[in-house]
Amino acid sequence: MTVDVSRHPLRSLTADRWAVAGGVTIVAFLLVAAAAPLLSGLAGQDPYTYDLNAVSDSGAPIGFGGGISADHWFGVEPMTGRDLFAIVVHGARTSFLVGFAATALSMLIGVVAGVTAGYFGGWYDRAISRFIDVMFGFPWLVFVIALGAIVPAAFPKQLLIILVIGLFGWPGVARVVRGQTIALRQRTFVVAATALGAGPGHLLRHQYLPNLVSTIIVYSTMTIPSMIGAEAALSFLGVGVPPPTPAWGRTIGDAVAWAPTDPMFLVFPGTALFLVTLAFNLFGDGLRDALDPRTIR
Amino acid sequence: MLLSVQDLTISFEAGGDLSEATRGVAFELRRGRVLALVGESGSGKSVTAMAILGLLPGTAAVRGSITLEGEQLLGAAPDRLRELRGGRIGTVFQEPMAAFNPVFTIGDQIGEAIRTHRRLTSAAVRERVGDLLGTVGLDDPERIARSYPHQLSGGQLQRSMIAMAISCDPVLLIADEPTTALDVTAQAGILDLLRELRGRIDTAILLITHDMGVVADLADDVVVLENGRVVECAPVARLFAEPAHEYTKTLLDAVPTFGATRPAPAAGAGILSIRDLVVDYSSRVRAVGGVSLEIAAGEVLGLVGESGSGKSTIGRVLAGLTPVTSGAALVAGTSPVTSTSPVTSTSPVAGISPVTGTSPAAGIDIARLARHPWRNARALRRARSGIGIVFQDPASSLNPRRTVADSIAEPLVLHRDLTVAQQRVRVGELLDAVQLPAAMGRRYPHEMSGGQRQRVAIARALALNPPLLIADEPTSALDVSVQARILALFRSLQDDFGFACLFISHDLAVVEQLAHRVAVMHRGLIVEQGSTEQVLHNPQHPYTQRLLAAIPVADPQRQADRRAARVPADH
Amino acid sequence: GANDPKAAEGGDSGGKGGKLTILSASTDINFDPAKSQNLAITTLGLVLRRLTTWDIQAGKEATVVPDLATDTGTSSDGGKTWTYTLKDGLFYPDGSPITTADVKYGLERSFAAELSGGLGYHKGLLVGGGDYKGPYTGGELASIETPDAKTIVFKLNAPYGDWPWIASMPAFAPVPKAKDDPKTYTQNPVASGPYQVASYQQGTSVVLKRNPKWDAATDTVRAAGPDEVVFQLGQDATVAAQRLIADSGDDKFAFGAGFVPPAQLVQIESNASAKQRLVTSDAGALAYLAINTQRGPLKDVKVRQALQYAVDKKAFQVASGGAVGGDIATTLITPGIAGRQEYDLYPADPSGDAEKAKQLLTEAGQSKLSLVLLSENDPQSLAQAQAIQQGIQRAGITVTIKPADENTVIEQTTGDKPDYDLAISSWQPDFPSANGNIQPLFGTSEIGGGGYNISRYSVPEVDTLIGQALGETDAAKAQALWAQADKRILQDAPVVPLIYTKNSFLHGSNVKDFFVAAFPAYPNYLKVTLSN
Amino acid sequence: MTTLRFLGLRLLGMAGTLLVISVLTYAVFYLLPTDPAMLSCGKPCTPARLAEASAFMGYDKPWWAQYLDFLAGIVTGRHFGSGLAAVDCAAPCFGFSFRLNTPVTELILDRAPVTFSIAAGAAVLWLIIGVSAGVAAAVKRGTAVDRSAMLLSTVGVSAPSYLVGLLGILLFGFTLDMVPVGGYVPFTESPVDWLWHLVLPWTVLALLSAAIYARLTRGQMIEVLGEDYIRTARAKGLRERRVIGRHALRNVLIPVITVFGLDLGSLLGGAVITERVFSMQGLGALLIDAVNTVDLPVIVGVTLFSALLVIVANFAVDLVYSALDPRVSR
Ligand SMILES: Nc1ncnc2c1ncn2[C@@H]1O[C@H](COP(=O)(O)OP(=O)(O)OP(=O)(O)O)[C@@H](O)[C@H]1O
Ligand SMILES: Nc1ncnc2c1ncn2[C@@H]1O[C@H](COP(=O)(O)OP(=O)(O)OP(=O)(O)O)[C@@H](O)[C@H]1O
Ligand SMILES: [Mg+2]
Ligand SMILES: [Mg+2]
Repeated sequence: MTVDVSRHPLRSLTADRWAVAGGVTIVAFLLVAAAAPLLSGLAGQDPYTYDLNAVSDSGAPIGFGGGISADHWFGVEPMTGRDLFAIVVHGARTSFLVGFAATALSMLIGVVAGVTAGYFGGWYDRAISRFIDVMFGFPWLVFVIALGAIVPAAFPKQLLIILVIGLFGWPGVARVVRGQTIALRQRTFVVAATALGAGPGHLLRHQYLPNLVSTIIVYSTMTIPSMIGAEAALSFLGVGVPPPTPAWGRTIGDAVAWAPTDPMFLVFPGTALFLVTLAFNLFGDGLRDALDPRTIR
Repeated sequence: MLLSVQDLTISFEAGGDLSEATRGVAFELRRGRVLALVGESGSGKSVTAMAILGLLPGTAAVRGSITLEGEQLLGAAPDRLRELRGGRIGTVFQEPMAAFNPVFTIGDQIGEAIRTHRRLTSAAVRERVGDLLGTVGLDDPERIARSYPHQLSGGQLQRSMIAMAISCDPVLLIADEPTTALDVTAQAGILDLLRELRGRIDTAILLITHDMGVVADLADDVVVLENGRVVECAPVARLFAEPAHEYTKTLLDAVPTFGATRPAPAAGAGILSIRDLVVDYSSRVRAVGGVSLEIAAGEVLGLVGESGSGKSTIGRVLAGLTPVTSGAALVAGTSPVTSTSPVTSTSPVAGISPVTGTSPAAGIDIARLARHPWRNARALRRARSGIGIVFQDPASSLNPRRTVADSIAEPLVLHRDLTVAQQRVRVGELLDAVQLPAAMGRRYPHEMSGGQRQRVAIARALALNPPLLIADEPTSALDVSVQARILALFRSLQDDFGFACLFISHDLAVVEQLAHRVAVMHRGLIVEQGSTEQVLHNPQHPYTQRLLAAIPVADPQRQADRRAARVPADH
Repeated sequence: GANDPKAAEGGDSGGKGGKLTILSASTDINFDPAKSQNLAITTLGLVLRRLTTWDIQAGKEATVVPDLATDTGTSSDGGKTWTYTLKDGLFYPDGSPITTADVKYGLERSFAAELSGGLGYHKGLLVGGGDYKGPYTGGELASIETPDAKTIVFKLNAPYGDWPWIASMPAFAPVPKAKDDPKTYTQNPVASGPYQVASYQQGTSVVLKRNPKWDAATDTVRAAGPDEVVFQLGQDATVAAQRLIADSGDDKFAFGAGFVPPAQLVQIESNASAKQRLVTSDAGALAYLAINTQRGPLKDVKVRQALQYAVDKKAFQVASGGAVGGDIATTLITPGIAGRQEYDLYPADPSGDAEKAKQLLTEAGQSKLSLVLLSENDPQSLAQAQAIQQGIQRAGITVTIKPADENTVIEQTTGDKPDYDLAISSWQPDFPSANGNIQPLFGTSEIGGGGYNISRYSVPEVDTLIGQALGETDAAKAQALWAQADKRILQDAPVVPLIYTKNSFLHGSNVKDFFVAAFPAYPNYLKVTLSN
Repeated sequence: MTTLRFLGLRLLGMAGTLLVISVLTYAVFYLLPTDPAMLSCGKPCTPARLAEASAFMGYDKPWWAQYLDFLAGIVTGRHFGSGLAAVDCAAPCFGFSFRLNTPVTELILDRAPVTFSIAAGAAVLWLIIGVSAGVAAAVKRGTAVDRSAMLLSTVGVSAPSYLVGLLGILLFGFTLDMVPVGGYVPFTESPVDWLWHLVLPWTVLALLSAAIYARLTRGQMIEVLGEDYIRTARAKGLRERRVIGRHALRNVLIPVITVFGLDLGSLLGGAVITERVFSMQGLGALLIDAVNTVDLPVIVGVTLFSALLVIVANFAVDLVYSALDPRVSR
């Protein structure tokens, strides 16, 4: 037996043009996020400085496309005149961090809880399932408000956000994964592995997980944008990234009301979020397909 | 000419390389005739059949010509193909367990096939389903119709499949190993049914089988495939009488003949003891109705019997997979002892060898353990490490997401501390032992033929040289030549390591070759038990006698006589 | 835009009749006079009359005028006793007459804990009001006397010159004892004004129909134009604005009760039709930056004065909607309030004077200040907070914004556990007297415990001044005292006046007589008519 | 496990879950820095008045005592204050909103039809849209159909619902003048108007939520299409539509149904943003209002109600599991 290079999932992943495009986009955005100060520095801008000359008396950006100019590549933010390009590239940092980390956290908890509940069944399943119910029914909106008030100001906000949305985001995944695990439990190949004397760890890792990856990938790639959106919701509840630190979620939230008046304010951060989401989904689909041996290529 | 296949070449992209499954296959089939497609496992029989139906997976590339009543099927409009399928062409798939949709009842699925091509009221459909299930020899058609696939035995499913295939009186019936899961009496019934179908509506039958007895019984013409090529094509009588091609001769020579009993081994200590085992699946289904069995170390017990009589159930109980209603299943408590001799004596891999067990009386009751699988997880796992099991349905017992090499390596990973390199070597040996090229290891189960998958399952069960092997129809999908080699392997392993084996099979010739003792099951009970010699050559119970009478022999003329002798006796 | 000039001239007046629709963001209207905090000129004013009320006209200062009473009250006993007499011809819809006993009962029930929540300035002023538990358990309140059905006399703890304004509060509306069912009164009060509640659908809509027994002759402030007034509740501000911009169908006869959001203001600029229908108030309520005078370095008046210069009022103005959002402020008493005097103690460019601020900080010996700015967390407040933040940071002070929801902010600022250095607030007094601008914000008694002295400013001299002004019943003298207090307080720089906010409202093309004065900066519902 | 025992255990579990949620809710409220009595204190709010209001509403007690009062109220009803102004809240009393002067039970019953109308229609729509888009994408994998379905669903997940609602109103409400821009008409009043007012909210919600269904369905479907029984179904001569729609879909639905149950459950508890944009006064609007005004009893009531719905939905999902997949039956 030789190691099978040709069948490595990465090989077929790289053969999928769309997936590659997705991957490249993700990397590009990561680079942009990393080099945000540099990039906005190129235009001599930062996301904090007001430029009231760039907005009219009523706060609307002056000029074409929301104030697009040599100085302001993406135009400016209404009411403040801050540079939108700088806001978008700096916002990528916050949003990526939050989107990734919170998704990772909720996926981890959700998959572990769901798989074990489905696998062990019995009282453990009942306990987890009821706990999931509690998490779902829990008025987390209110809880978050309370948190905003009781968490000391010194506590790093981004970590708090990640924890909050990560810890409240997992029950959905857990339910789905649990359902699929239960369905898998009866499959002959799982039974066969059990009959070989496989313990829970082995079964979960080698029998269940490979058959759950599809769902997990699809769910994860869908979750990232909603996590970025959740960050915006948290901003409104007072536990989001506090302004003026740029974050896509909050900027998009602000921009929605301006859509009929200053569409560009929404278009730039919105497109960024859309591209990232699309990239993750393309990459996710590609990964899913690459990991599925029955894929027709 | 009903069906004409010309120059059929099918290639797959699998394992990263392009492989040709068939090369220039050609044959013709007239109405009312039975053409048997025989050949080595993996020689392209099933893919040829699928090509006729246009049901090959997207990875396949097909060239050549297939015409049905002069109409080209290759590249035909999907709608046209759809009309033909199920209506004019009926199909029995090779692995019935995977071929039924798990979420619908059998009755529902057969009914659907009827309704697709016939306009009938639902009552009429229901009635027809019942009739069909009765025709294929199922005792309780109503229960079968109500059951979901996982609630039925392999033979029951296979017969349901046949019922579905003939439900619309097809002009062409493609039957891919239609009797592999059937005991010989049921098989005889099915063969009669097919003959009747041919006689009644002039159906042409493309019969794929490895059982030369079945070929002799039913076929008019035979096409022999080897490695994707047609090597011989002849009327059945001539083929058996004067095989022209070398491979055909090998094949016929490999047909196990009834009459060569294995001597009983030196009586070892008991390794397995089943006492008064009763298994109820529900208040209405008693699968096993009080069975007691003993297997000694180094002994092979052949378990034969009626389809649906509870054989697989017993196997599952022994693996601790099915809760029992009452009774005990004691397995010797020690796990395999290490020795340095693996499958092939030259192997460098250390640490694999079976043991001679201690008395099962001192063993663990796996049936009791299985009642609380979580509480007894550790004990169960220890017990299972000493049991190898080959499931009746290899297709679904392999994880579709893992390469077969991974599946074979699984027991090694679980119970042996081997390096990755050692595992790889061992997997290579095992593949080799079951006559599969090492390169197959990196395929996924769906990229293999039925027989190849079955061999993977065998390799996995043998990986640890377990002291107890439960083999549920392990050679049902193998052609006789491969089967002969696998049986030889079995015997040599047995001689070397002396593992005990519960060998479930419907092929009495195989059982005769392999088993030291035989138990015969009928309707959940053991009706006869004794040495192979005793049971197979001097049967006492009427069912055993009927069974023996139904064995088809691989000679068209003799088989015709036997049939003539049997038929009136049955009525 | 400013007030529709034609409307102010009265040249574009509508007539009687029609159905007026009012789009409101809130989801309920509380008609119980004891629980309502409504302004005299909005919803409640359509249904309930009080002893006095406000006369609000475009471009004029707010005045208090008689409503049910014949005058705004006669004081005696040095301002401690106030007497009112009811007009003739006042009836409830069922034809029974309105009596002073009903006014007294209405006031008494406002003391009941069960009916708390309204404007309760009278509670602390009336003799015995502190312990009175309301009519349900506590009998009558002796300090309100009704010698006959037309006369009512109030006895106060101390002289109170603004009592006529107090008598315009909702609680001074008559409630006939026989009809008082506290459980339903919030939805179906006994009307004394031109309309009565015809239907009340919780959260969705309220319909007002005419009160047949209301007599226009007794009422100088209510035009009672439309036959029917429909409140559509729970309307999203942006959607409501879009509806009014579109101006189609029934929306031609509608106006929005809420401010037009900044983004829509910009949209309206480029829409000629809508621009005509946008009505912006005169500069009114004061938006200010409160400096917590009891915190560390902020105890130093130099530091507070530095902040006066550091703040970028221009950026704040833009964040509040620009020119239509308000005018730059320099005083505490707001325009539109009688007696206001204009002055500027800290003259600088609207964008501030960072150099001056730095200089003052150096003088104070503060080089590395770090301050926490408490802000509400709606987008508008956050935008404003950021404008303040970036301004102050120019002077080398670090500002951290601490966003919180409205209730938390109120709890923090008016409670007893303040944890903030700076807070943005805006103050619109409940009645248009200079008093309302000064006492609630700077009196020592208003620190914590629910009071609005959120800069926690406490100077005995100022308290004395306030006391004097409060007791003065001569309006002119009182106004002079208030103006003096205004300047005196700003010398200590406890707050930075930012802007006098303007509120913009939008109405449909068939809504007439729609205007917004400086105080209160809300449309006068009582005057609105429809063209037919 | 017998069905009866299973049901019993499950009901017990559900009741326990609700109990836990209610305790947590009360505990969380105790953490809030805001005093709910402030709301009813009036202006100016003196400490004495605040204490009075607190005592009247029962907020002066420790949280567990308040909680016990709440529990007792469910069984026996509650009274606040005394005399003519006393407030009655008949059993089952899930609290009393002093802001709205109405028992919470009544409020919920009043608002639920709005939310249920929005949720039911939207859910049906999005399930249909999402699943069919996912199926189409899987069947036509790698083609333009697949790509555009997935592109659209990406727009769906990344678009803010408020924006989509607003644009919908602007386009269909104002520009095209096809549908009313908001408000709710009870079904009993006019079924046609009811439908007419709901079309837009349904569509908006459906477009946004369909995305996840489309993607989940696509992934599962691709997997299932590789199974042997699909080949069997085709060999029977079934129309492709039936092969996909019956044989494959049934096996695909398990994860989809799970997500659907959860989404429907939480949607029934209030579609906050949609209700706001479309000016519909459902449970979501009620809850947000209550949160903004610290109307504790309403928050607790609505929270428990939505929790109940989620729990029931989960229960239903579990039942559907065993109906969909006979192998799972316990
Ligand atoms: N899960 C189940 N639920 C209900 N009945 C079942 C279940 N599994 C098997 N049965 C029934 O139990 C009986 C014994 O089944 P079993 O699989 O042991 O038969 P078998 O002897 O292996 O038959 P075959 O030779 O056809 O494979 C059959 O009648 C079958 O229908
Ligand atoms: N989807 C696939 N991808 C790649 N190779 C395949 C695929 N299906 C079948 N093959 C290969 O094609 C060859 C012919 O397979 P086929 O199933 O026709 O064998 P068979 O003659 O039916 O054998 P058996 O008797 O074992 O069923 C085998 O070598 C098999 O491994
Ligand atoms: Mg085959
Ligand atoms: Mg079996």
